[in-house]
Amino acid sequence: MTTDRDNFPADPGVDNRPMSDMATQILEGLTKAMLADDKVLCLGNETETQGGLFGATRGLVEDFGPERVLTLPDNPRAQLATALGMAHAGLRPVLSLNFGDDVLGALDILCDDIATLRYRSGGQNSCPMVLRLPSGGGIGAGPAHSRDLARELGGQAGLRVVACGSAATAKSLIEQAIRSDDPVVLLEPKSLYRERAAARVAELDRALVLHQGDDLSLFAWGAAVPVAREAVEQAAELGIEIELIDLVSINPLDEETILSSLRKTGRGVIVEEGSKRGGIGAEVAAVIAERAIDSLEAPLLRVAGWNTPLSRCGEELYRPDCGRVMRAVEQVIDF
Amino acid sequence: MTTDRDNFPADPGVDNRPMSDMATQILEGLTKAMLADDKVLCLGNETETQGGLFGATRGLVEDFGPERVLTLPDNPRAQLATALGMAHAGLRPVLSLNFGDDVLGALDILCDDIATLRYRSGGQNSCPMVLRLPSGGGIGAGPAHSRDLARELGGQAGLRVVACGSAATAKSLIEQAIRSDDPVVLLEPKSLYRERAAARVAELDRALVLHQGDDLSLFAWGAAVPVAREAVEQAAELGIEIELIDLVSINPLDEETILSSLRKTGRGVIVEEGSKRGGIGAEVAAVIAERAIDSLEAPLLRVAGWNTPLSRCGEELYRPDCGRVMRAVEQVIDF
Amino acid sequence: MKQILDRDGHLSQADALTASRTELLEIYRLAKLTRRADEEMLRLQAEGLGDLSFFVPSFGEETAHVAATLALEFDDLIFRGLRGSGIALARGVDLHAFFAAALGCDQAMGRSLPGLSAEPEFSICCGSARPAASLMPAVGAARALALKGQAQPRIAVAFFGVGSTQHPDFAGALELATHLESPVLFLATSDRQGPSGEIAARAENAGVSAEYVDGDDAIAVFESVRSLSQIVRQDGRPGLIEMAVEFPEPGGNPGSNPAHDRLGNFLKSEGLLPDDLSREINRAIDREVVEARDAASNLKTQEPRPPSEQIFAEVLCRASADLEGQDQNYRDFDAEYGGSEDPDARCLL
Amino acid sequence: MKQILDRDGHLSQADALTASRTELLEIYRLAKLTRRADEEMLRLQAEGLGDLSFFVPSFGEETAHVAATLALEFDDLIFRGLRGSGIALARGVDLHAFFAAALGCDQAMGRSLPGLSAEPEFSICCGSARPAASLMPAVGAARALALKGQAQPRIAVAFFGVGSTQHPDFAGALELATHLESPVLFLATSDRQGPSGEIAARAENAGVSAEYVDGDDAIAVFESVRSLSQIVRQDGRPGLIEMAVEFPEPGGNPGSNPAHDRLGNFLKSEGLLPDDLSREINRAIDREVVEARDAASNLKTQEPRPPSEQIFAEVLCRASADLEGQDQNYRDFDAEYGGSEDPDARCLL
Ligand SMILES: Cc1ncc(C[n+]2csc(CCOP(=O)(O)OP(=O)(O)O)c2C)c(N)n1
Ligand SMILES: Cc1ncc(C[n+]2csc(CCOP(=O)(O)OP(=O)(O)O)c2C)c(N)n1
Ligand SMILES: [Mg+2]
Ligand SMILES: [Mg+2]
Repeated sequence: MTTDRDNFPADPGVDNRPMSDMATQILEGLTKAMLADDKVLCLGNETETQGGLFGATRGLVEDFGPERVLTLPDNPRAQLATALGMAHAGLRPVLSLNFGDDVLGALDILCDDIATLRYRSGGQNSCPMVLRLPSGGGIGAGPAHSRDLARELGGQAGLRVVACGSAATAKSLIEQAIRSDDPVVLLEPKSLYRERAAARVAELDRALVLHQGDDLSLFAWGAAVPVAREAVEQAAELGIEIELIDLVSINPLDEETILSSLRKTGRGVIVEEGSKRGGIGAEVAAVIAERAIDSLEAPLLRVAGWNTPLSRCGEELYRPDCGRVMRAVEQVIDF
Repeated sequence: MTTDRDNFPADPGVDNRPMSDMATQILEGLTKAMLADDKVLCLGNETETQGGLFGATRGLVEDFGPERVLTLPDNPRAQLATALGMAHAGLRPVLSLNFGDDVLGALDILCDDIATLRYRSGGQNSCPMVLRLPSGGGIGAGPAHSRDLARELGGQAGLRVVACGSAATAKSLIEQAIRSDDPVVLLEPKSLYRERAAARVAELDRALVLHQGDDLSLFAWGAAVPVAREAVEQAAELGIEIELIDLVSINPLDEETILSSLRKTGRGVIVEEGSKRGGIGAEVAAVIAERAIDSLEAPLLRVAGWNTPLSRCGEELYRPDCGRVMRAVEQVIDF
Repeated sequence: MKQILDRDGHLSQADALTASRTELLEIYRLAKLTRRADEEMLRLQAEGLGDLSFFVPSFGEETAHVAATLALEFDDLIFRGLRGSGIALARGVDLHAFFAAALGCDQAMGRSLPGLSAEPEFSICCGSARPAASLMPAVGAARALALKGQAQPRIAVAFFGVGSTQHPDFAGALELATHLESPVLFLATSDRQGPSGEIAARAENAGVSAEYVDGDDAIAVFESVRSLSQIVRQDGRPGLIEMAVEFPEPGGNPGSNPAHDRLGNFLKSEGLLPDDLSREINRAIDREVVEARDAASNLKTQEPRPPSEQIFAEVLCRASADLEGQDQNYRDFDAEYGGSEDPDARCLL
Repeated sequence: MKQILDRDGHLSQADALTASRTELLEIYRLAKLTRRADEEMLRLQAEGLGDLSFFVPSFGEETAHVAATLALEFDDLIFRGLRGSGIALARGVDLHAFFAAALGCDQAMGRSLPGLSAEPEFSICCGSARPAASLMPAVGAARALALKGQAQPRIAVAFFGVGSTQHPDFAGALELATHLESPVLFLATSDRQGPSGEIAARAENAGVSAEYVDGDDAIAVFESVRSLSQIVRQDGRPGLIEMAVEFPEPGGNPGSNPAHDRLGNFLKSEGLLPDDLSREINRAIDREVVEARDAASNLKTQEPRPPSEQIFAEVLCRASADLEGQDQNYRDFDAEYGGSEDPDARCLL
């Protein structure tokens, strides 16, 4: 049985498509984009062009052939640089890595060469590429394969960073990421690939209000969104009406949506999969402390991963869960 | 003429040594550590072992020989991995890069292999190394050679990150970094290498209160410290007593010093060299919003680099200056 | 390709054999033991116990790993990646520790992937899960071991497979090793169906003395590692041995094992492995493996997750205030909400 | 090492010459022009104008750069690093634009280091300051250019020096180029005093057709680039030319220039460069360079910093709210505090 979490609340953005999982929604978005524009091509190592470690490119090479679903050497630096070169030559590459963590050895290429290209060239060159990063924990992959990468990539000028908060928005986000003239990192939480939902529209740099409420604003993105949803339901049973915001875009941040919710509720909790220290949750808190301090009636709490590496064994003890979110909600409400 | 900025205010931590510049203070710290412990050795490419791009290793290879001041290939990945291997074999390597930015292509080695080694091994292995990173702008080196790196490295579990806020603390910090059993990144602002000051003691994970005041807390680190100092003087002339905190340690963060200052003043401004979005300034703000909200009497403002790459031409327009800090101070005071 | 035992287990170069009878029997036993231990690990993985989804067995390369490890000096510093069960077992890590580490019931609490545990008493460094991640550190360690002031001439050794050689850090490691004149021994297992001797050729090209060896020939591996490691040790320069092994086909019979059989046939032909000894070895292995597996499984079942204080330990050399705060926070939470083992049950309603 | 003109400017292989007289004269003129332009840039650097501290002249390699660039098709896509003034000038970037870009008075406002400007009308990509950073992107671009649907067979070309070949991405680029069968031409300048032909040998080893050429012989460079670029174009596979040049000694006389002289001697011996033409060329270059330098310097003096709104432009394809906010903030600040050009004067007191 699947529960249709992503259709809650009933929302005009939801279409009538049957539910499918995040990998499938991404595959559909990729397929649609490749059909619509023959400048779009998919890149990755052999695993990624032969279906993908998480299944989001299955059948693609059979449908589009090995020129448009192009296998690259197993070297993320070469992969990123290839995408950059192809963009220079007018294409719109979509590069998939096995694990988002693999980008850590190529941040010079991503953050210096790719992200700043438009700026450095005075708008004369640009790099419209999409980088698909399976992100975060949830599959027991240990500390080196479980980063959520919002921390490392979310504050890089010139780089759009977008996180799928559920299967529902994945198709819409990847389509728009491909259409964007900027380089876009799509964070795909590993723990959500098998979640099922009906597709809905999301905008590339607009946060989504997933649930309205007057008592407290809950800010989440990526893998933290389903945890936050659970907390919204639980809180409702306690009579606490939570407004749930899926940030969707990490960079740029939709400050207006964040602030207008906070101004309405006066209370906020931030839920974040990655470590607390130096994460993007801090940026959300800082924006509020800077621009909405007079609306703030209680401490802004962050429920996040611990300031430790993520462990393989017992990783569920590391990642924020509904119980920890509820505890923060109660603290803020009771303040 | 040199002004003795770093001795202001008169402070018991200041010794009677003559003033010297940051490069010299670092050299003295390195020399002292190498004399005290023959497990300490210096690594870098040829530029770094032959005096250093910024002069902090001059004469070292002549004093200690090429085995203890060891030239490595011009490949930062190889350099970091060598340091890790040497630590496994019981040494305490100090690795100097030409530009801090050069670490961006090796963050997998730094953040996965080095930073988490103690944790992954259950405390059975460790990597007591020091990574010296010339950081930030100020020398017209353009967008790819001017990052301050606190953003990328400041939230990595297992990695201590410390920033020199002046020549004064550099010697003390590098000595302690070398003595630490953890991997320590030392951020050395490029713009401070030629600043002169008398040495003073700083602790590795303790913020320094550089000036006491009751009206507003100013938080800064690295290259932002001298800017903040200037603002303290200017504000004093306007009758505003600023408490100036040099964070010193980016990770771990000395939350208690930050909070106790803020609780005293009720107002805060954060000054940060790097881009605002997703920087460490956000973390400082978030800690306050989480733990001292009831003391906060005004918005917490951040004066930081713009959310853009840093330009070569006109880079002084990008980096926070005293005028911008004063504007924020006035806004917060007048709130 | 260097070979001392032919496919049937006949000694083709009698004078090349320096390993003692005891050593050869021990290689045989340890190779069998490793195979059995990996099989049990896969069984636990299939049962879903102990977060073992990323465990990778070393089927096909275990004989080479064991023979190579026994040919080294005991305090040569070993770096390894995934797929190296035989290395630890050959160094003397006992089966209980082996299973406990994989299931996260040891000191490191399964923080890292299975098979990467630090074994300082056995001069084995904590491994990394990324391909090629151990190669350049091994070069650095070797350089450090060679520095004057270190007592005995020790070398560093890195075990890896083809995946690592496709990573740019393999080339980086070769270059680094020649640049630093590091006494490091690279031990690569390759697929005998794949390109022949290519890894050794790349090493030679980069100025690293290399040999291409039949990795299913335990004696050839042992002798090559013993002699090249001595050269590396004495001359203070890097070496590489490519050991070509037969990997079982995916889904093929994991029981068949040409490398075991080859050595076994030789030992039998020499009268060193009578049938009853062979049976006794198999029985003992079976008993020990099952007992160790069960002991570790029991530990894991009793304490399926690391105790909460261990979450916050060993991040830094001494606890920082933020970690102490998070630890306290976690304890308070458990106290308040009952600390159920099922995280879902810890939700409020 | 391939050579067509000997050190004295005698043609050693007459049949190897396909360049026209006009082309040869143009190479000569452009090499001289590049040298002069770089000299003026150093002068500006010494005067402290225009944030030029990271400008690097291409003394010694300018003739090779110019000859190579002229041997390519005009729409072959060029990637370059630091040190490539001659490439842009040979493609037709005018001197005003050249100085303006370096001083930050063009569209890109000197955001990047000097010498890295994008010149889309001349099929030159915005360069990167990091060593080897243009190599792998050139391979990717070449692959894209070769994809069906692209009209003319264009190739991608990467210029670089020895520094780049010491970076692991050089090996990565060679591997990538053979893997992708990319029509990319790598053009490396090496030091003729250094190891001879090593870069070409590494390329051949990696399966990339390579030539080792006397880079001070403009004709050899021109002919090699012309013929290998055609092979790369037709066969759709990578090539590399190592061009060994004589770099002036640090502090040596920057006026001496064996490559210019060699070509000049040849042109003279062929009656193509009478003394009055030679003088006229030098005079024209001098005039044009000084005029362009002064024009750009004037622009820079009038507007020493980028206009504030340009700080926030072109980060993303459309301005995001945070950038608009920072822009507004900056304007308010200027309005409030007078917007003095001297940032220190903008302090309140
Ligand atoms: C950049 C990157 N590519 C691929 C992977 C997936 N991966 C993990 S370990 C491994 C192979 C490791 O190679 P090695 O230990 O040398 O052994 P092999 O499997 O080749 O025998 C791979 C490909 C990864 N983690 N990161
Ligand atoms: C990792 C790193 N090492 C060194 C430098 C300094 N650096 C900047 S450009 C450059 C050389 C670039 O090489 P290349 O363009 O190929 O030309 P070469 O100077 O060798 O002629 C170097 C060493 C750097 N920026 N980063
Ligand atoms: Mg142990
Ligand atoms: Mg232009």
